[in-house]
Formats: sequence, C-alpha cells, structure tokens
Amino acid sequence: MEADMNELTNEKLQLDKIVDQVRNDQCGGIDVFIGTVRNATEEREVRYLDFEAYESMALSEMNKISEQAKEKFEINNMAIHHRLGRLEIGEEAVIIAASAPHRDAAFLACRFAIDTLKKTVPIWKKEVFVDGEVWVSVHP
Amino acid sequence: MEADMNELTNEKLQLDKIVDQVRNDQCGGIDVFIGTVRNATEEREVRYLDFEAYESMALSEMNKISEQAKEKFEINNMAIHHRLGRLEIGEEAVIIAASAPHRDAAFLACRFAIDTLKKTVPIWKKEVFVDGEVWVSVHP
Amino acid sequence: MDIRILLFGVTKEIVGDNTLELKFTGNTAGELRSHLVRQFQKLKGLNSLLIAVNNEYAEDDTIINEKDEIALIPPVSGG
Amino acid sequence: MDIRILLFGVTKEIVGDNTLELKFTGNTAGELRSHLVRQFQKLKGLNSLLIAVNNEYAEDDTIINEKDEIALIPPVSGG
Repeated sequence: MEADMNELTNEKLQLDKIVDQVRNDQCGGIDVFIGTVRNATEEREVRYLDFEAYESMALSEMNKISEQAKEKFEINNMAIHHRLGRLEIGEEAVIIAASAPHRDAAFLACRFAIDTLKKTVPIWKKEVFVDGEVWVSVHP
Repeated sequence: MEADMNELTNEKLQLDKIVDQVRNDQCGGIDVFIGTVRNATEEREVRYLDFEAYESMALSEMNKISEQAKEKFEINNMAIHHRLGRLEIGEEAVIIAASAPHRDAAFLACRFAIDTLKKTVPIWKKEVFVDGEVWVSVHP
Repeated sequence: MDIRILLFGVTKEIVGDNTLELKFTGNTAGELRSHLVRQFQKLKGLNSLLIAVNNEYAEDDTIINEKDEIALIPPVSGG
Repeated sequence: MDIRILLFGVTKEIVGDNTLELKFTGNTAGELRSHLVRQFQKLKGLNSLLIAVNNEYAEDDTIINEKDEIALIPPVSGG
C-alpha cells in the first residue's frame, strides 16, 4: 500500500496540489469534495470559524478512512486534507479527492470519506458570531 | 436565473477558475468531477484523444443540464467546462463543479450532470492507438 | 427542398465531408434519416443515429423546413 | 494510578485547561468517563463523550494503563 496522502495543516488548502496527488494515468475520473465555511448557521451570521484537532489521532482516523475507501470502492488513490486554526467565510476547511478508473467509484468513495470524517475524526469547529461563540454539535 | 457558467474550449481546463465560478458565501460544500484521459481502453494502449463537438448544440445541451440540476437539487451554482481538440494522457476532458448549502445536493447534482452529459451532449471522442483509431461508442 | 446537413465524428468519415447538401423530397426527420441510411449503408451499423433540427434533438415526426439547421448525430462520447 | 488526560474543544473549556492530571482508582475507560462526569457535571450535557486510548476510540471495558495516552473526545465537528 502506498503512503497515505492525508494532511492536517494551518495553511490555506491547495486544490491543485491535492488533485495532482491522486492523479494517475490509469484513472478516468476524479471526484473532489470541498467543504467551505458558510456565512450563516440557522440565520445567525458567522464571523469566522476556529478548528482544533487531536492531531495524532485525527490523522490516524483519516488514514483509516482512506484505507477503508480503497477496500470498499475501486479507487486508485485518495487524499484528505483538513485545515486547522482560524478560517474566514468562503475558505476551505476540507478537501477530499478520489481517483478511479470509473467515475462511480470516485463519487462513492468521496461521499463515504466526508460522511465518515464528520463522524469519526477528532476535529472540533467553533463558530464565532458577532455576539458569542459555540462549539458545533456539542449540545442537543 | 444567472448566466450559464458553461464553456467549450480548446485550452487546458483550469480547475481553480471553475471552482471559483461556483463558489459563494452561502455554500457549505462544492463537489467537483474531473474526467481525465486514461492510458488504456480494454488493455489497448491509447496515444492520445481527439474531441470534436457540434458546438452550438453542445453548449445548449450543457445549459439544459445545469438548469435541470438546479431544478432537481438544492444547489447554488453549477459550471460545466469541456475541452475540445487533441488531449494527451492524464489531461482533463471535462470538469463539472456544483456548489450547495449542503453536501448531498452537490454530490447528486454533479453525478447527474456527468451522467447526462455522456448521454445527451453532442461531443465525440476519437481514441488514437499506436495501430489505429476509433470513434468511441459508435459500434456495438 | 434543398437542405444542408452538418456531419460530425464517424458520420463525417462515412460521408467523406463535414457537410452534405441534398434535395430532400420528404417532410420529417424520420424520413430524412431513412433517406440517409439508404444512401450511406455504413450508417446502418451505428449504435444510434439521431437528427438535430435547430440545435434540438428531433423526433421522427419533427417537420423539416428548408431554412432549418440540420445535423446528423452519431452516438455521443463526451466526458 | 496517575494519569494525564488530553482535552479538546468544549471539554477544554469545561475543565479550564488542555490537560487534566488525576489519581484514577478504576481500571477501564468506562469507569474513567463516569469519574470525570461526576467531577465535572457540565460534561453530562454533551451529545456524546468518548475516551480515546493511544489514539484509538476505547470501548467501556477497554483497560487503561498508566503509560497510555488518554484523551477525552467531545462530539466531533470537522469537515
């Protein structure tokens, strides 16, 4: 198995770089999911977000996701990059790319990866509003 | 309805530019599909591809796809760019991007768009091998 | 009527040119397709063969007029 | 045994620090969680609260050893 292409970073995510990582001559399709920071949650205006991770475990869980995706779907490669720290509206929090000989597998793998990431990867998002802040999903 | 973001071009497709077109502050997710040129079809080595279109109708059919996608799914924007002319192995033939408040719609819209494009848009692909060439899908 | 048909991909190769001008004695897209298949036997072997009239896929009973932009659409393979 | 617990997100705010050192008299991850919820009542209000041992999610019966890297995982919200 090739090295994992997953990364946590405080820098702006680079779409081209991530797509180039998964590209290869056998692949006919690449699906990419980009999670961006929205300007509002339930009509409340968001000023910015702050992401924090348990980095060693987060990376280990991200690697599990790409390994599972390779077992479940006929993909060539998968890369998952997640940004940490302060993010402004419109910036990318996560980019996931999956390359495959046939497009179905690329779509399914990418979808699986973002759905699983949101459930299992220890990363936390704080939404900062004009009048307060909240750790997302924490309370019922 | 906003202007269509669809394009046919002989130039290399620019991923960043296409994603920036669909981006906006209300969107929480962008799905992108990239169709690339594979190096082989049924084990036969491909040298390069040549794409040709009935351009006016192709653009009209691409615009129909993004309009239908906006009706069917809760997306903000969709852009479909298709390249024409000679493409080398690994280059992008098509890039489709869809932005949405929630990721499900982005995935479904992108998938709908590439599936429909392959059925309805008058674009033709010739595969050039070392020992011959063939218009794809033409014969049983 | 005199019509001019745009050709692409494999149909361009079968006919040997990128347009075809002909005197058409029928009225509909379906009749035009039958006419072309009789004239160019190799068109019969294609997976599909559609007629477009003014940038829209035509039905068999779509009426063709002299000024329409007509195209022959072999199986598409974009993406 | 003396253990040290890594804290993140809302649990860091509830406890007031990014690590917590304590004398733990139990054996399992489940017992540790109960201990922490008794000590910090506000942890009870969270949608979920998991324990990670050496970078893996622990079950309630996972045994904790003194040298393990232990973390408290409130509801995650990445992506």
